[in-house]
Amino acid sequence: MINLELAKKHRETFEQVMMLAEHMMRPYSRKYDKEEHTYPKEMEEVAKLIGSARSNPGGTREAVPEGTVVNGGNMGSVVGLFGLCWGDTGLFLGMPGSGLGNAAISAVGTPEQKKKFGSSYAAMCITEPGTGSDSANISTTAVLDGDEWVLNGEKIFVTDGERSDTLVVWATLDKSLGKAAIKSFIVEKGTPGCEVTRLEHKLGIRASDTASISFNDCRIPKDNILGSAEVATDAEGRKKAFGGVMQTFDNTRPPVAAMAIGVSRAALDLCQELLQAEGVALTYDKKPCNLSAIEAELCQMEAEWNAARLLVLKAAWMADNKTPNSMEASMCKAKAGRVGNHITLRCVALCQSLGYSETYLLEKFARDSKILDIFEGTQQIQQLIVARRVLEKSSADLK
Amino acid sequence: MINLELAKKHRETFEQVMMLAEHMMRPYSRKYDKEEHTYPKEMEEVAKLIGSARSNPGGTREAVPEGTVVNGGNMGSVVGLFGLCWGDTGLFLGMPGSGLGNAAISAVGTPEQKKKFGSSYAAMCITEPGTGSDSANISTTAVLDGDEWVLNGEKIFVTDGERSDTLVVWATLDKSLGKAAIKSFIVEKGTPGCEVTRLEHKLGIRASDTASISFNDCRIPKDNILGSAEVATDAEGRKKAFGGVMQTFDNTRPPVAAMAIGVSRAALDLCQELLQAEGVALTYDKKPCNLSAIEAELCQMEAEWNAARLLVLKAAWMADNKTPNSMEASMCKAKAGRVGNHITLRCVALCQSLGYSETYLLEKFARDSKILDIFEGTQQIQQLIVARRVLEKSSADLK
Amino acid sequence: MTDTTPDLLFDLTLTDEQRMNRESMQRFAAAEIRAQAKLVDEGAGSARDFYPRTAELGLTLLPIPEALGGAGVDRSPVSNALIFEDLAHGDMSLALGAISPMAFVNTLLDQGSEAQREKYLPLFCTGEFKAATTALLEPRATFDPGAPATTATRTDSGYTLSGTKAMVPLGLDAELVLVIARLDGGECAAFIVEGSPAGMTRTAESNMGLLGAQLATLQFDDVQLPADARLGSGAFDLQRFVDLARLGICALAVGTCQAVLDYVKPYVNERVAFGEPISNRQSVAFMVADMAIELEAMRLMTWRAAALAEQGEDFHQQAYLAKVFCAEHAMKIGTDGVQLLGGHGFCREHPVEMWYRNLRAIDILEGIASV
Amino acid sequence: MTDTTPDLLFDLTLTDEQRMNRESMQRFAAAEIRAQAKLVDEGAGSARDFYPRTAELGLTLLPIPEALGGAGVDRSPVSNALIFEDLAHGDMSLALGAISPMAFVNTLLDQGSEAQREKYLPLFCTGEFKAATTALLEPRATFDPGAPATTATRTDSGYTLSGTKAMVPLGLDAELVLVIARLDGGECAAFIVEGSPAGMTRTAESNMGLLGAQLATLQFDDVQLPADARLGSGAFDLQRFVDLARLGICALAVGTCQAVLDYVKPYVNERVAFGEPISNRQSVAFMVADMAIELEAMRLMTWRAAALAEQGEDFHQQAYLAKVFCAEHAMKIGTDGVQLLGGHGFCREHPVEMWYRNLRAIDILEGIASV
Repeated sequence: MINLELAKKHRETFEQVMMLAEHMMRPYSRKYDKEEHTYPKEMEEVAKLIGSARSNPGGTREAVPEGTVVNGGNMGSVVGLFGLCWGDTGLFLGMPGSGLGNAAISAVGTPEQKKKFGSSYAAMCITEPGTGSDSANISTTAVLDGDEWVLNGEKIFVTDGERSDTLVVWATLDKSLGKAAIKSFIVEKGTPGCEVTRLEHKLGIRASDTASISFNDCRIPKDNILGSAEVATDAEGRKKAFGGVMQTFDNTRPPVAAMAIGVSRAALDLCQELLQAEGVALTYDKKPCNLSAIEAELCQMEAEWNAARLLVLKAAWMADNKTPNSMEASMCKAKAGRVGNHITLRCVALCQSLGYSETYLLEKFARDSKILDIFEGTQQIQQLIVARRVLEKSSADLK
Repeated sequence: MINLELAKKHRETFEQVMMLAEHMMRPYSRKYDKEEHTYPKEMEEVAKLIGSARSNPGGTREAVPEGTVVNGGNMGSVVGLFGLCWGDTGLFLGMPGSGLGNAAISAVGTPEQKKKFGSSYAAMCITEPGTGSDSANISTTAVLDGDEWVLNGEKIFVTDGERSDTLVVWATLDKSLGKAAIKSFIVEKGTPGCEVTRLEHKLGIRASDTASISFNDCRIPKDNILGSAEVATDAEGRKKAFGGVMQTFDNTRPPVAAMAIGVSRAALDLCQELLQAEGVALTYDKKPCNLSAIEAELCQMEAEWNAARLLVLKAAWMADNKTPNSMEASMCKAKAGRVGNHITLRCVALCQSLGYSETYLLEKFARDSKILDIFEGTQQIQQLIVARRVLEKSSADLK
Repeated sequence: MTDTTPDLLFDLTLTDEQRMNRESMQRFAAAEIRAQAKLVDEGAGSARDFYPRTAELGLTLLPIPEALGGAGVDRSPVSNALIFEDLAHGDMSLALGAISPMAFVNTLLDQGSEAQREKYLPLFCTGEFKAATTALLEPRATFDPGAPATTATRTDSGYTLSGTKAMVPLGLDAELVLVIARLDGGECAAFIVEGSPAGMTRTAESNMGLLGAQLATLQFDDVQLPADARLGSGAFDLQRFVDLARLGICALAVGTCQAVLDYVKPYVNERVAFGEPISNRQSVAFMVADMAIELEAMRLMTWRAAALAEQGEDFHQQAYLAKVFCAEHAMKIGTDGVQLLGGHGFCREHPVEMWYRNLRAIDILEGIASV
Repeated sequence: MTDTTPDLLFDLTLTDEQRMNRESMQRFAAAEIRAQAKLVDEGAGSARDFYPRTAELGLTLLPIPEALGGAGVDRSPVSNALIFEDLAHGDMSLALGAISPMAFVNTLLDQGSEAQREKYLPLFCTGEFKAATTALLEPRATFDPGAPATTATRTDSGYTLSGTKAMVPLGLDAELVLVIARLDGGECAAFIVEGSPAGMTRTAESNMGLLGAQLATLQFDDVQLPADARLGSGAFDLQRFVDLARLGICALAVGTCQAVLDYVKPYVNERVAFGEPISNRQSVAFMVADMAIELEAMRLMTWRAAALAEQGEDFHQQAYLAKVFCAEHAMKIGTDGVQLLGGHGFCREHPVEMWYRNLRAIDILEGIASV
């Protein structure tokens, strides 16, 4: 039966997370924005409090009869992120356990891997200096030598690369075999040959570190490969194999979209608070064209925000109900990414000098939100994926 | 010296044309919108009145010393079109002598051709059922047989194809030779083998006919080719040859952009008149964010309209001063095309039921304006051309 | 949401009834409506002759209590939105006319008095199409649905109605028109106008689109109405009426935009330029992708508000935002539909230009298509 | 335009002086400003130490009459806009600081009294950089440049000034600040504040961007000003002041956006993904094309209004629209610049993130950078 309100447990999750966000994150927002690269130790407490939910990222999946609708871990996760990133996107990304690597491990890891690394702080190493969105073109190599994989290569843009315990590293078994040979590996920090070489100074999310990491003859146990070590030889198998790696994106895109929903809600709330002090408030009592310009713009932003939020919830709901959601994951990422950018930036402009000033957090929200339209696939990559699905195109036809 | 106001003669041209537009075009706007395909005979008088200017489309070019700035026929032409399409785009396109074929003849015709056909009513036949923006891919053939060219093929979207006297037809001398073999030919209506086969029912500009024309062994004099009959054999020559044909677009794009400026001004004027009756008026006395939503939107539309108009004037000014303006011609067409669409549509919405009703002309302006973002190269084609120029790309690299 | 609300799960699954109903609506829309739409738009077919054929859908019959001759199914704003969406996929213009009597019935069920239901609802259970409609919009550039200028004044015997209503679907033929007016300079009330009383003038409108909906301007010059013409026994909830209508209008937008998307997809895949399907170009493909994304969001916004309405929760804000969102994106989808077809999109040979004209009305329409 | 106006032709040709001047400005911007910008933005370089180096440009010297020690060139809003554009191509933040004394001088030339010119202008002809600025903006979300809340009250000996000005360039160091205030509850007037009188507090601001401009909040608590502190002998033309400043702000936007375009062009041509330069993709290439189109329009809008101002014509509407247009598109160009570089655009290694932050101020800034 059609219902687009959150289930009671998720309403409660959201309320609890919002409490944490307000009282345990916001007080540190500006501090760690200014002190770039400083580890936000106060967030460990927050991480602990939300940890029980995260230690089982698939959510509590009670056995449910066939055909029964599930509101489970995926929905719980995006709802939690609405709240956490209302609090602070940078702090969230900089707190233990928030790494996107965790999502990968829980999505495709074996039970043993989940047990061993599931509760570690896992970062994701995909991008290389020569690749951006072109994840299929990576050059980091993994070679099996006895009971160990030997990794060599250079990764950039590793969110929380410095402070994480574990890395999920994309590497190729044989570049000549193309996408099919790309696998992901779990590397524990401290493994010889794995070194953080650089930290980026960034526009936003400064509370999280963004690292370059090099792998020089870095040896890891044979069992640390995620998924099968076999390289498919036929076209179908190759496609499937890379699809498996890429599929982790289906799991990480709705969460990133959820972050955009959280931070843009924060901007809208603060903007409306500042405007209310000047007697400007959105009351929904007249048609938008009969409002003041500011009210009309707030109204339009509320509409866009609500729309983007529903797309995120839909993608998560599909995942909870085992429905393939690759297109919907990209849809919500595309929409939330651009809406998040737009709203946070317009809130800066609407509040004029108050928006531009570091006295308030509006300018920070705008800076933090930009990355959400870039990482885990840019706006343009999401549109490409959606277009291919809608138009039933191969990646060769629609480049 | 930087000055972006019109010269006195062009201010006067504009005022005179606006008089014609208001008193001799507007009274017939709705009539010929409803009576699609009916020839607007009342426009012959208008055509005559503006004819003296048009019979010399290059404008009066007095001998000017090297380095002297010229405000000539190209600027006069776009300024005239601002006014005429403020009057009615459909009626303008449906009146004798407005055919884009005239622009082609005056741009690349020999003195003899200009003399013979310059004052005829010349339509342009480019598009074919299988080609849209892909003008290089036409299939209509021209074969020299003794002293005559023999044309065979089918053309669509010929503006004023039925009521014109003369057609400028793109045809290939040998399709296997590609772009270089594409030439344009002057065909007089009534020539055996040339037949109007269909008239389109259209969203807008209903006062002008849009025809399909077939050529079946249509024989025309050898001298009716525009430009050289030689087919370049080297790459450079081929590029140049097709460039010559395409160059006519550089001459027709600023005028089409000017039409968009005219019709969107008409919409803005009428919209503001209707709103003023309700006490809503744009006064430029507060910052846009402190205005009402309607005022702020009017303000934003005025800004966009003014910006688009200046791009059109710049492209025309460059042409007058013999500066290559291929990029600027596409820039102004892209900007004016989208701004024209946006403004006319928003004016419908802003006036609500009055905008949607045929009682006023707002809905007609919106319908008429759409084609201006499509013909003579769609929005996307213009962006492609601009992008290639800005990024110094070949058409092979950036498709 | 109050604490006593039962714990509903977030769910996008249709009920079995909704699924079955969709099938028959979609079949009718494809077979009957789509074929008529073009003819009617071009003036070659008669909308008036078409509407009786919609009687087979039983649109007005379902929610009317069995005692009054109906099927006695609970009125469902969600199911109604689905119906509107499916019919509009055939054609928004004819869909609007077809559902106008249903909108009248819905409003009567929602806010009518017992006596009014008993008097009027059986008329909609005959198996015949009965023209009825609702009228709120007025011909003013700055019209606000919360503040109509039409007035009703109390008289000894009832009310005097004065004012002008615009864009009233089935406005020429409707035997029953629900007219919203300001009562004695105070709050708004709704009045059932039967037939064509003295002082009421019906004028056919010529508009940019929606030609099949038979939109008309209704003028009321001191029209005398009996005391029982006033809808309901208590105060008229104008906001609720407007919001329920907004949901219907949104659903019409969703259905029409889905038609645009369904049409352009094969077109851009088949149309070849520069040696490839034009859909191989990002500018074309991304436009289609955005169309799909925004359409999906339009649908979710509409469903959410409709579901809230169905649950008896406050749905004003969500209905308001759904309308804002749908109006904005329906405009863009309509425009992009034409653009994707290029010069062909400008020709009436393809339906996209008609959808473009129809979709312009989404932002403007108010107080019709109540779910 | 009146009938007595000489018949100027539409012309986009710079004068020879303007061409020469551009060359030296562009050279300085590329060699000096661009190199400093990143250091200053990161707090590694001092803007305060930088500004004296701009003295060589002679920005304040040119338009001051020879009798007062200047070069006696007619003040040209067009030439000034070109200078602002060129300097901002180096860095908007440092450009803003560098031109603030010039904006002060321009306003004095424009609306100052004879006595005020004689008193203050020679101070700007020494060949040294002298910090001076103008202050209109106030820290309120709905601030309107036409209605400042800062007040001046007439006293026996002069005026009492009270209120707060925000985002004042060189606000910490300026020895002369022109402050706009409402006089005795009526029209606005401008006041020259020398040094730091009692009751004046200067607070350094931390903002999203423009770190090099040394923006400060200036608070005035019953600051006593002498009678001759009031600018001009007649009424202060606030609208003219605001409009001339809008032109300067637009010119800064144009220069910065040109820097963005110049930076992304080679980047997207060189960056390879999926086996080709990313500029071979329409989504990338069209974004660059639109950047170029809108930037050109921004420039023409700015030039047009500046030329009208120079000709002594009414330029209010064109200055207003230029600011609206430039603010809107500068925002977009800044955002797209980051987007085109993807993850790299988010890193401070590339200047686009700094330009993105600086360009956010275009819409907000008012009453500074008067041409």
